[in-house]
Amino acid sequence: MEYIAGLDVGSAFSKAVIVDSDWSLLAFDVRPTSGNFVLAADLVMREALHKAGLSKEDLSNIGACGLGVPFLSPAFKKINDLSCHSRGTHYLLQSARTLIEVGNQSARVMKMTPKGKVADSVVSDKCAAGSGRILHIIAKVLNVNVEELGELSAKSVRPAKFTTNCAVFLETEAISRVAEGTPKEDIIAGLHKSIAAKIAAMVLRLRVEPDCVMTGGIALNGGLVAMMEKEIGQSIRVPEQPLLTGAIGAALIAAEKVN
Amino acid sequence: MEKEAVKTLKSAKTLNTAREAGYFGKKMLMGAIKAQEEGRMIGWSMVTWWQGDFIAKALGIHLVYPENYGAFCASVRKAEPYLELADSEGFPNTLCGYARNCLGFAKSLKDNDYVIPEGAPGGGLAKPAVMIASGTACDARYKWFQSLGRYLDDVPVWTLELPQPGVKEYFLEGNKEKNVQFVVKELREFVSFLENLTQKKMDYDKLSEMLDQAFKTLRLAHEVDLLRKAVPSPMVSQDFWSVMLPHLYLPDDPEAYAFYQRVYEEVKHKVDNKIGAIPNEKYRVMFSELPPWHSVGFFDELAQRFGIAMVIESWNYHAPTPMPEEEIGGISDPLEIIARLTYHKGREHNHVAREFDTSPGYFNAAYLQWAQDYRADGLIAHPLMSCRPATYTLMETRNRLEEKLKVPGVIVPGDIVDLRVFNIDEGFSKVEAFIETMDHYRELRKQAGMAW
Amino acid sequence: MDANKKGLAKANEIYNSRGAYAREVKKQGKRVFGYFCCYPPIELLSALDIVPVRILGDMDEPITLADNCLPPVMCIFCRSAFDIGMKGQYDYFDGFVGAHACDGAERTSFIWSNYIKSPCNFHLDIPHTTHNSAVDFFKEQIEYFKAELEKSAGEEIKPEALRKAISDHNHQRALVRQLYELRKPDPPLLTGTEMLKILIAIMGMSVAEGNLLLTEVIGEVKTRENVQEKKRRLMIWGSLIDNAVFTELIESSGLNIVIEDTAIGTRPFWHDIVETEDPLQGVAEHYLKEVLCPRTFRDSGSNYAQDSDSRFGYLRDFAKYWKVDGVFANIIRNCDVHGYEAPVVKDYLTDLGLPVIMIEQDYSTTSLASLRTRFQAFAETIGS
Amino acid sequence: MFVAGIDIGSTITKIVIKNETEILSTVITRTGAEHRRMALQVMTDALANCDLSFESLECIVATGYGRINVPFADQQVTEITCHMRGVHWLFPTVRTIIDVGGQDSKGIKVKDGRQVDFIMNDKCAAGTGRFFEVIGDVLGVKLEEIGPISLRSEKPADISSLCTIFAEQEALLRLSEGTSVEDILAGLLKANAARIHAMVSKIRIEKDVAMTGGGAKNIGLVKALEQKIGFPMVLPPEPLITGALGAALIAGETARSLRTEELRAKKEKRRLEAVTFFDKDSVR
Repeated sequence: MEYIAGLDVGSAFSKAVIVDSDWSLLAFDVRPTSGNFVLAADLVMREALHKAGLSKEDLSNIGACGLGVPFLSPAFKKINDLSCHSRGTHYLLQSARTLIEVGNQSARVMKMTPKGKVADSVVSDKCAAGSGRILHIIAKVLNVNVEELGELSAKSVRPAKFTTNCAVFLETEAISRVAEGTPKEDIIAGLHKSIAAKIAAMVLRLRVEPDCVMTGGIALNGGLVAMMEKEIGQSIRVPEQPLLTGAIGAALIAAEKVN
Repeated sequence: MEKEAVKTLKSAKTLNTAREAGYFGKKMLMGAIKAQEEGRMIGWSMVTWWQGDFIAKALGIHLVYPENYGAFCASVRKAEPYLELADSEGFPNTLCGYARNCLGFAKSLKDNDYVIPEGAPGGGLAKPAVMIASGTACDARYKWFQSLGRYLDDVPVWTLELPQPGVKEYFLEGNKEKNVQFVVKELREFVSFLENLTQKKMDYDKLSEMLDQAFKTLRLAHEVDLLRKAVPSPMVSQDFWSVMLPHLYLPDDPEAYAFYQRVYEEVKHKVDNKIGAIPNEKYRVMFSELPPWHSVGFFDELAQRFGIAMVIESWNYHAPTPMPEEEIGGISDPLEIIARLTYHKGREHNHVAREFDTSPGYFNAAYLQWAQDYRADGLIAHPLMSCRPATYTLMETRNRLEEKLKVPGVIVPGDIVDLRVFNIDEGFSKVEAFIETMDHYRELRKQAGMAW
Repeated sequence: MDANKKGLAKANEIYNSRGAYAREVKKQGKRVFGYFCCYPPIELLSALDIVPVRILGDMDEPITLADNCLPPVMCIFCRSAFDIGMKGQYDYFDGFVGAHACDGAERTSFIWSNYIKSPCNFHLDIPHTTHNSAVDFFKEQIEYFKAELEKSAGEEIKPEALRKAISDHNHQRALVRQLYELRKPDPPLLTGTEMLKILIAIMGMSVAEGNLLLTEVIGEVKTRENVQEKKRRLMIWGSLIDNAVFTELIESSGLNIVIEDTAIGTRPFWHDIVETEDPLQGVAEHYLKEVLCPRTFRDSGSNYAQDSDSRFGYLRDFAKYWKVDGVFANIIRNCDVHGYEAPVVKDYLTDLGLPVIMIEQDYSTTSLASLRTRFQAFAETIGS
Repeated sequence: MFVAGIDIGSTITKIVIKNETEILSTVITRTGAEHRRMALQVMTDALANCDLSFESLECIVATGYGRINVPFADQQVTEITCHMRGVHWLFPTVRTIIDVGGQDSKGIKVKDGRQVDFIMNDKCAAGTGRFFEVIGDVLGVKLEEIGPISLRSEKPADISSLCTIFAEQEALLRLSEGTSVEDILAGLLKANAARIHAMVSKIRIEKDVAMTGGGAKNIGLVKALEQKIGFPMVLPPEPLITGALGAALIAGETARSLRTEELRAKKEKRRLEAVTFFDKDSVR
């Protein structure tokens, strides 16, 4: 039996999965990257191996994607991000044909072939305004957990309007809104609205087909997903582990290279 | 991450003749410096697709090209100070990078009493006696020279007219002829304007000779384009961007013609012997519009990593398709010949645009034709901050190619002046993912029973 | 719409419900054409009793759909206009008149016609210079435009109908200039915001209705006593402003807008069309030579000073007769033609002793707030 | 005669109380969300410092981002005018002022004590104090340490992105590549100085040049800017208060220009209440 590890070393989180040659997912681990890719990659993989009851020596290959890959040792086979997310999503949801992956840095929309390959893709210009990063910033300002954002926004009556796209100023503007007495709910809803609009435009360009799947940290944000569904006019499915698609894809593609 | 190392990547080029092309760059530079020393009349000219060049040259004006100078300053990394100067002069930094480079240089020229400042890149540009602007394709190309009045005070500016009708309007009865006749009238005005300025009379025989020579060169340059339809592709964009200089700026120069003969022979030889420009051609890709001059080696890498051959590119800088005989035959007035040549260049693909029911006819229609002729698998689109008008139609080109011909496109932003915009690693990963996309669309084309 | 509303109230209502008025007119069986910028000769439309509607953007609507066809580096006004077009704002057009005014308008017109189909579609090419042959060429293009219109209307434009349309529009120009007269007093009898709403209103009405509205407004305004307080008097030069939120922001920052040299201001209205024997001659001359957008290359004077003077002398007159204290050079980001001109205009006005504030803005109501401090500071600057 | 100027910036609130000739009391505190209502507290503290009663203030001028809704101010003036006045009072020879605040940076041109031109950048956080706060957080460096540390750099790192969010990212990358913190900081400062310089150049930089705002407290930024400009700048003893000082000076003029009963009328309208900070218009 072969064992393969897949890593997704992102700017915010590092994820690792272990799969065997039958492509069954044995274990995974997720932890903050906190600025040191090499260390994070090492820790997250070790933890995953530990959970799977395996050791580094058992691995016949390691696939890796994400911002941090260029800094890892050659032992980690660099695999293209988009391909990984597409394959990983296909693994979790075979019916997926459109993938909306919103990471910490940017948003990516992919059209997928039935085999889970990238049929077409559009990647947002590097703008924090359309990325998950901003949600963390705002959550910090409002001191709520990122997890709560979804349900809070659902309560909004009158979503706030922001006068800037710059993530940094959005933060301070949110502060002003708080001071002004704008309810948290409206601030969050307003933010969700602008992010959803930005991403929806990308989705529409690809003329999406069902099933439409959303992954990445903010896929856990029900409020944002709901708003996205409204914007693109169709329902969105979210896999149980929306953070893992990159790592899984990396493992699967690496596995192919072994066989 | 050493920026220099990562950010600029020279291209190896696949044609031996392409490596010779640098000679013409030097020839232009030296020619300008010599003309300045001899105190000959210098004209600053936009690229006018030959509309103004022959006429000015025939009257003894030595033309230099500020657009070209902008590219030069950028490639030797000397543009920054000029850009900053233009900035501090109050010109929005959203304006064309070539223009801001030129405005900054002109300011430094004025501040130095019109003596070219020490250490100006490539010997600098001498104060012109005239500026030849063009409204074709881009507003910057006449507004920029107009605003140079701030620094060049009394230097006259002539703006060449060239109609830009919509596709439907182009085919309205008689419109095309009216367009051409307008250009002819304008060229007559232009000639008398220059005759007054130079106190010379136009030698029309000389002009005709230059034209004959130029037509030969342009025809040959076009035939090289035709050879490139072969599979595997005998030459690639990296080569074209070197060999385009002579036909764009010096088509009337016999040396240019001789050069293209050598290029033609080399390419022909490769076609006949099925020698591809790159070892294992897997994907045939088009490129629009201006390349990242500082990193053309990027495309060598694409060839090496993914087997991508850049088969055709940069429509605006190609020699035009030959004009039908009934249009050009029997015309003796050199001004009318020039008018028809330049007008044709911008309109040459209007029939394609009509066929595909899309607009505009320039820029994007060419790629719809080429995708078929060159059996293209994809398009790499390269939006530029410094040349926005050339960028305006890129996304439309991509949309139309996908919709009408099932040829996908990928957008890799960069710039021709600001080297920092082009992130080469991002470029690679985008193209890497694009490979899967091209595979997918190949399938779609097969299902649709298309030719390639 | 409330049919009893008159004058300012009516203008206000039409402004507030963009498109609603035109849609109603269409219900009454009239044909409605959209046109880009102030270069297409709308007299030809009026001559066929077609209602011309000026295509504008919406500073209040985030740009989304346009992102797929027009790159972000493009003039944001054009992107916005196209964006709301894609969103159905202009789905009632019976025709679309694009124009080669500037690169942005031209490319947008082309791509517009790829996506937003209307029964009649014409793209008007406009030469870049004012050379005589350019005027002739432009006249030829207008003749093609006329022919296409007649084809789609199934009737030809009678010379007398065209003459009438021209004089009606000339009358409209005269009425608008009368309104400008009413802004000469200090404080002006009409705010810049009111003016903007009126102009946008009439740019979406038949010329007859528009003239009626203008006459009502003039009647109301004439009899006004100082409706607003004295403030520093501001002239606006440059890219157009098509949202009252912007003018309100300026006028609540210690400034009164007294005149605006923009495409929704003096430019379309300042000069009459000379009624020539061949009416189209006068039309061509007017639009090419007298609509003063920097998109047209006016070659004049043998040196910088002379050239500036003959190109911008009219600004000196505006400043003199409207007692202008300062100038706001407004540049919508990525507007090249105004971008290249701005430093030159600034030179010229500064030499006249007029303070100039040049602002590049993103054509978005949400990004306006941050400009308030600049306008207040500018008011303080020219106040001190 | 006593007057006060209060400058409610986006990040820091400053107050100056002065008489005809000298500054009697200054208070500087963070503005931050929950602090905004403390502008009242700040005023009270400032009065206590020089034990004056609120009533003894003849005139109060508010300036800065939050000037609009200060209920106890008699007059609002923009920070641009106030900075100019404050600096001119301190250094009459200054022709150009570079103010790098928490959320924007400005250039102001002064001629014979009058402001002739100005420019402002607030589209993005680059070139503002906020930029360095964010970067400081990431690199675990205190704001006030950034300057000194950066001066230790021999080889400033090359920073390609000025967008705070991505510069932050880039800083992290450089770190994990093993680039030293001082080189990263020096690189960031260089890039920001270039950005600020390019902006201020638009109004033509003329001697003497003064630098104010939080940025003036960042020695690294000051040095980097001076390198760009080509000569040293003058720095106020407390670069943060020039705005409030200018406001106080204007308050003084107003007070002198008004008759006693007019002043009394003003005072009666005045309410020593919390700042209802936000400018409603900008919410639209």
